[in-house]
Amino acid sequence: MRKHWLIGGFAGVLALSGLAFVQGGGAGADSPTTLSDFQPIAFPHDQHAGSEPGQNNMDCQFCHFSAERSVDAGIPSVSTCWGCHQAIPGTNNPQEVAKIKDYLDAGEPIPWVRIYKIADHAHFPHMRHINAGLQCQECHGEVQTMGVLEPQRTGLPAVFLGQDRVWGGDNMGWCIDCHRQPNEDGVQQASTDCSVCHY
Amino acid sequence: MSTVTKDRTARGALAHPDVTRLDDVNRDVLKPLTGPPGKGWWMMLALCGAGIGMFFGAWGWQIYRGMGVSGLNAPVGWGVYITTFVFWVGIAHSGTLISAILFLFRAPWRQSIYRAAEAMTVFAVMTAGLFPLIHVGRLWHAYWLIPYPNSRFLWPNFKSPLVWDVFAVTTYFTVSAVFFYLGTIPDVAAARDRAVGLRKKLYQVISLGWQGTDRQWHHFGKAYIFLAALATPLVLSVHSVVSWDFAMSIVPGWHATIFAPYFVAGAIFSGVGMVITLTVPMRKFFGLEAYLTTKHYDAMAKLCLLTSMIVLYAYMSEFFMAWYSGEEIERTAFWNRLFGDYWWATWIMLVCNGMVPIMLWFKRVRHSIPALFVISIFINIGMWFERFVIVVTSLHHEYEPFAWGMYRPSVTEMMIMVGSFAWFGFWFLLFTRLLPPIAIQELKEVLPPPMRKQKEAH
Amino acid sequence: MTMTDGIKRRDFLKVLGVSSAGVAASGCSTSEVEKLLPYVVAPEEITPGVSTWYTTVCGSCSAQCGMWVRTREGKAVKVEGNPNHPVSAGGLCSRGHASLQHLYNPDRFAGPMIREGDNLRQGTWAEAEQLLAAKLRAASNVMYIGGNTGPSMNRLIDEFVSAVGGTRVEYDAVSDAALQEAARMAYGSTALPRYDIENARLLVSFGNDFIEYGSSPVAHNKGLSKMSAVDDHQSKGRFVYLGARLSTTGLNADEWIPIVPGTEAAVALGMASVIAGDVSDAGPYADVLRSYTPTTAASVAGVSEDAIRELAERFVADGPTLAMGPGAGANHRGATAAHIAVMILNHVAGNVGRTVHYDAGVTAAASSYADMESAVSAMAAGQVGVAIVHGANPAYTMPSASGFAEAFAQVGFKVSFASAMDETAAMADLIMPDRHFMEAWGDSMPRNGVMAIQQPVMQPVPHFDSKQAGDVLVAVANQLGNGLGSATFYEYLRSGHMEMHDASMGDFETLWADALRTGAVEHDMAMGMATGNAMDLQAPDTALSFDPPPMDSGGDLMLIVHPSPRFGAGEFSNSPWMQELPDPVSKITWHSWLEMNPHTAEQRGIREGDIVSVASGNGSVDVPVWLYPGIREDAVALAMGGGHTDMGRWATGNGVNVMDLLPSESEQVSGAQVTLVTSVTVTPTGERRRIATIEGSSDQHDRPIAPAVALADLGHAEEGDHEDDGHGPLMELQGVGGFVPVDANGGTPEAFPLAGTDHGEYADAHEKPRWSLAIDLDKCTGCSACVTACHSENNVPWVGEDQVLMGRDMNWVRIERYYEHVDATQAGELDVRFLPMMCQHCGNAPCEPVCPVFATYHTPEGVNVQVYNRCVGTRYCANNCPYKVRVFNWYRYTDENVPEPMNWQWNPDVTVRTNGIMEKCSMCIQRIRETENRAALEDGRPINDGEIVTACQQSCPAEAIVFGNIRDPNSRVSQVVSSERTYRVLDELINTQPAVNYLKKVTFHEVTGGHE
Amino acid sequence: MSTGLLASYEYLDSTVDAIEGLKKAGFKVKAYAPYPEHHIEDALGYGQSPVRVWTLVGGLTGAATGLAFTTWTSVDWPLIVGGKPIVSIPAFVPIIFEMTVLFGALSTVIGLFILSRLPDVKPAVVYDPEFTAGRYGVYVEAGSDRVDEARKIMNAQEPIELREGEGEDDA
Repeated sequence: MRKHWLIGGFAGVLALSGLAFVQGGGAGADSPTTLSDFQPIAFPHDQHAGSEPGQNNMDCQFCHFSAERSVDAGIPSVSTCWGCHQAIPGTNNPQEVAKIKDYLDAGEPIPWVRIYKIADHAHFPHMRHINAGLQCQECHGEVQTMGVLEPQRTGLPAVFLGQDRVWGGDNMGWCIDCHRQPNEDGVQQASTDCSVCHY
Repeated sequence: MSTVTKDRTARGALAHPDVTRLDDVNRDVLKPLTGPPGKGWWMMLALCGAGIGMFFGAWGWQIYRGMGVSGLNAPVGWGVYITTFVFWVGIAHSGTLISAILFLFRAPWRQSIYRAAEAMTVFAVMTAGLFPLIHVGRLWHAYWLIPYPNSRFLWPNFKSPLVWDVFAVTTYFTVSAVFFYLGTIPDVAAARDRAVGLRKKLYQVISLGWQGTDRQWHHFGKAYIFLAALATPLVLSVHSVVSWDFAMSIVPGWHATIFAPYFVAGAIFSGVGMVITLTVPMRKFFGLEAYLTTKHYDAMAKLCLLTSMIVLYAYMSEFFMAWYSGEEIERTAFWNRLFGDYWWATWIMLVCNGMVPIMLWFKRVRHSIPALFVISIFINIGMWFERFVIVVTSLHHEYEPFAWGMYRPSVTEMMIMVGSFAWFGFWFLLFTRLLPPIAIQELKEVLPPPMRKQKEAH
Repeated sequence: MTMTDGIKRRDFLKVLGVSSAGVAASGCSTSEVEKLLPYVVAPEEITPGVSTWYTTVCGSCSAQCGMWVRTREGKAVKVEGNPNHPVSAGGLCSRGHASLQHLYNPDRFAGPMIREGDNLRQGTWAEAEQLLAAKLRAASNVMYIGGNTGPSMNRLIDEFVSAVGGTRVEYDAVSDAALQEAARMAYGSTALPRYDIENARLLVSFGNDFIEYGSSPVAHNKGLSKMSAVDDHQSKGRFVYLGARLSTTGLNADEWIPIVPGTEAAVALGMASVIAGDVSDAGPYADVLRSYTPTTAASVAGVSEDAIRELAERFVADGPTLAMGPGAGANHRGATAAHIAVMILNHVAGNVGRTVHYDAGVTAAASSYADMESAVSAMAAGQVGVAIVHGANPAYTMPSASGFAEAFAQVGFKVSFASAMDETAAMADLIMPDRHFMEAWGDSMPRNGVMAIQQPVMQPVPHFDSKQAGDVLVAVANQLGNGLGSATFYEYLRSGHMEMHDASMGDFETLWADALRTGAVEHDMAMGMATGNAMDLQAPDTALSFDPPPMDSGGDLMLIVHPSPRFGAGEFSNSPWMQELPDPVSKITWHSWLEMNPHTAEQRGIREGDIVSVASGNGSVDVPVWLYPGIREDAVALAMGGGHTDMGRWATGNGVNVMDLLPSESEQVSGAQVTLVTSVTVTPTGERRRIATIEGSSDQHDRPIAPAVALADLGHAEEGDHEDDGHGPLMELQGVGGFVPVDANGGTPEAFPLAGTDHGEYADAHEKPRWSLAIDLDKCTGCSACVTACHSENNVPWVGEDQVLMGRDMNWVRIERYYEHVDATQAGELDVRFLPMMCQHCGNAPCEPVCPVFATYHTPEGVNVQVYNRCVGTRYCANNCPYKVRVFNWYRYTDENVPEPMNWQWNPDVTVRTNGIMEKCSMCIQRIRETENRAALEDGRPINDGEIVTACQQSCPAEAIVFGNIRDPNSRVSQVVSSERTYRVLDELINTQPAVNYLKKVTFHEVTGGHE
Repeated sequence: MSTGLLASYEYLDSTVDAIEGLKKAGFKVKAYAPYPEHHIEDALGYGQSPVRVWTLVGGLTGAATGLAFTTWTSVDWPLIVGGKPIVSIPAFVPIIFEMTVLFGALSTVIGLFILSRLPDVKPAVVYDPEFTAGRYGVYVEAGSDRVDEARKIMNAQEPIELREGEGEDDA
């Protein structure tokens, strides 16, 4: 009898903490990407933005052009890609680079799969964060060291902490942590007023 | 010791003239548990089962489609659901009142009804607790009302009466359930000692191996008193908090200082009414006439009478204050309550809760079980409408005349409301078959203990 | 921003993925993969996530106001009034806002439709054009039926029609033919009178509903509010309305003289005769004035002679004055005479050249209903080979008695340019869907010397393969071999303007660029509009009778038929925004209603909501009764625009078409359609229905909601009075101790914040602004433009008639309408109060503490915000809101009610709410944030006063709404609020400390009824 | 190794006399009754039950928790609602009260279970089902030397039956 009680109680505690956890990852349910997505073109971020020898060490905002003046970071137009790549056939896998031309000729946009997606009810103005001197990596992770961006997932279903490992992204607490950091005057550096993001 | 004995003989005789021996009690009270349930019981259970089906069916439909399937709107954001919620919370109260408050006051007549009343309390709260969930627009986020550590660093708003509600109702449920369970332990042990087979196993588990040793009885008694002492203010607080859901607002017709006592009285009123409604048939079916005597019903009737007068007084003072304050908006609200679009609800309330109970002044009525049964039904109806009147008539004519509107309950709402009675009845039926419907050990306490000396005296 | 290069725009739509963020539902976002679609070639003027604004001309109605269109990633998401436009000068009516819904209307044709037997099949444009060309070659007689379009299109059509040797019939359902004819007769002017309302001190309208429809509702609305609003010298212009029924315009009058319909001429002449002591001032009309005295007028008009005489005397004394002739609602058999009579009145009062100028553009169609009648007979006789219908829907707007449908059926080949299905297109053999004006080129000439260019603001909505009618005409003409000298309509238009251009105006390209950038340029080009010398009256060249015209007998109640402020003559009916916009007068949505005076109803034992059968000689309709004190007891009124039989999902089957009751008749003199002629019988059918209204009670019940102050009392109010009239001291929240008063002079804070203001997060509150609204009820005309503007800006869904009936309308702002004094029996003062009610953003908000999850709370900027994604939907806040401004999403309105591509008009900056969430006015917080972001980027400069403009404020033609930081004593809102008329609704009763300040309406009479 | 004696009596007074007799003789007595019979408790000389302490401590803990929790959560993310101070104690009183009752009640029950050794799952060897019906029971354990004495005292009150068996040294 007593043993059963113990088990029951333990189960209860587990369930509760489970619930709390679900909350932790709960917002992850909003993350739209699923496990089986691949990019139309195997675009190696490390090759472009990486600083290792042989990598091009490009600035993120060379392609994500509107990050410093718009809420959207922006994605390069096909012509932007071609601007460089008509000169650079691509060292590692030119067949991928060739695809750009196809899209350009077809006048079709490249259907990139979105990786970084914040919940629709939260507004994230990129320019404010860039102008506050944040590095892209602070939110997006060390993208310049990653190859083709694919949704990185724990094996668990989205509800259970299923969101990207590469960023805290869709987890409000993760935003709040940063907003609450005190600035030099000891006041918290960014507002935690709900309506700053939610409206 | 002999003095004690004599006075207790008197008391026991007073309560139950035709029960003499201690083990008679076991025999009679445990009969319903052992004997065959009977067709009637099964039919009622089936009925309740169907009702529960309807209940969850309608609720499921509402979750799937949205709150729109109710008749609610702006300005009437609360309707049948909240009405029924308050109704069930109110029902719950008499249970604790009878078991705890009357226990502390040592009222002689409580023993034979308090078990049923407590069971009613637990099940009523179980029913009431569903309605806040039913009425929220996004059920799947309702758990945000519970304070738990979460990655958003967000907590509920402890200034909101609704959060008070969450605490009050859950506390109330926990405590009354524990209280109820504690009281049953020795009786279940008694049942265990007579039951066989599966039931025996079940009762063994429930009774936790109770033996009735001196030590157990010693601590049991004390614990019971302290629980009663805690439950007493709790029961008063819970319906006060429920009343503050309204009183803390600024809605004319809600925002009144009288609400807490007024609601508590109403709760006891409706609760006792419901106890009568439930125990009358129970007593018939299971032949417990010897234990539920007219004396008990007489006492309950008197309680009804008292609370009915308090409630009526509350109505009157509300109307008076509205007029006397000269506050235009308040006046309009209460005038509208009496003669506005929902006049019928108000008058049903006044008749059922104010007029009908007047009959309880007469001893002949109080002593006629059928009459009491009928009156208790009226009380149940009247108290449901009281809450309906408070919720709806106040909301539909508020401050802004241009935004006045009407509310017409939808079929879905009605199905859920009716279904909740089935849900409640289902549990109560199970209770009558599984647990001793009357507190055996407390009955024995008031029976004359067997005395050798007396026998020799004869 | 201009858009001259057509090629670049092709790529706009290919970036939707980026902007889709804003539009998925709150709380539960889509789980499918989201694609990011980049531009192929990035247009340099577009930054994803940043709005691009274009100027164009609103093509919704003939007023052609200037318009700004906000686009995001190539999609038009919001339209606003263009303040630089010389005529409309900012502000936009609700129909203008709704044009967005016609652009994205799912009922638009997917492409050219070609009839095969009973059904239409979609074809290609080449196919369609060849078919049309072929038919035109073969056709014996071509008829082009069309409403008024811009000057260039007009010219093109004429050239086209002559090229194919056809006849052109101009037709607008609501035409001002009578006015045109009157202007021609009286002054020989081809231009229409332009009214300078703003500068009049006494305005007399003879049933002219100028703020609802007509030549320029927005401009007139602005003028009215400027005229009638009290100025710094405690004086305000007076507005007298003479008419049988109070329209929205009429409800704004200070006095109502409920004259018998049709007696405008008599009354106007009666007044004129009083004014013109020496009647020879009236030139050729002298003897007319002799025969029409106030006495004769009084005898027919049903008002006292004194009233007329007294009004006439004021009409000279209170100058400058202005009289406006009967509007579209009063086209009776003597309409032209009535117009001329009013012109005489203005003339003798010396208003011509002062408040009346004969230089307004002819906006509605130039020709008349009479032409249409002959066209019908021609078609009926089978003389018409090909009929082309463009910009008109005669099958619906012409009385069924006219037999248009039958006649049209006789036509050999029927072509329609309708972009979405309507009753006429339904009969057509070939439908060539025209572009929406936001996708097409055009121009307008609202006034002599004003050129406004309508430019496309986005690529055509890809769901619909549409083509601009101009381009079709050009193409077809070329196929027929007699080309019009251009390849596209754009070239045609531009070259046309180039031709008319002369060097005196400077370089054409600059002028053109200016026109595109600012929306319009003013110059002295006549553009073929001859302005008559409007100084002296000419003798009428036709016999005129100024007596009250004969009315058809047969009924016992006069039927007043008027265009709907929401639907016009029915062309706006297929817009859910318009359907759900509460009618400014009746507050009824979706269905039709019959307006009847309560006394009349009482005598006949009719209750509100009774469905009655309204019968005339021409037909009958069944419609519910709505009791309205603002209509004469001997008249009933029905609005146009209901009862569509074939016009898309939202219009079809709603209400009744009043045209079924009218005869097909045109006025002798002008040929204008006669609409005010029928008398009807009203008999209850015994059935009832609930009225889909948002109105609870039209009586304030003596509550301090919409108080007024008499003009005489202004300036005499002692400080003491402020408390009880709701103008309490401005308070500020303290960390402990709640609200304490702030030193303020008349509402303008002097010291903000108070010492010791400190609440955690809110510690730095004193560095923050405190946003506030000021609404001047003396200016508000109740036109309801703000309501639709708000819907458009904030993604407020529509809910449908059944939901409105259940009391679930979602308006974030509603215009409350309270009657104080309305008397339909005699001349007298009129007092109706309009009150735009939105979230009051109370400093002491009752809704906030009751929310269990902090879904609503107060920001440091003093905004009461609703955090949608936190809301669990207990609805306690709505219950506890004394203003009842919170609305709840009972169903998934935003998914279920909004078909593709209607959802393209969602504002990407505002979360779209879903099932189970409470919402309300947010003071357009997305605009506040956008501006804050901009200011922060410009090295953290402060936000300037007036930089943030809420949607309601922007669209308000009356300029009654002001938004700003009330902590800044110099901000406009502070200035406005410092008025002694300032009060806050219900504040003195429940101390809610609203951030929305109202300014009391000012009346001429002592304020008795209602709350002072 | 001791002997357990279980006598079951029909009458209350005889039970009490038996207990008093045994106590006087210095035996360790355990009594059974179908209902809480305070005469028996008196005879066994019980004092106050320590359950009260559990109740008190539980209640106070609850109150403290309630106050601390509500205050802390309000300050942790301060949001102004309805112009009320961030920490407005009056609004927290209901919470504090409910917490008091909840904690108090639960700790009382826990105390009861611990003190009265519940749940007691050992098979009850020394037990008579009649104890939950109408009979009283008295149980003593005596070493072989004193068994007779105990038996004598118990029989003096005419038990319905007197069972003897292995003592289980139950305390």
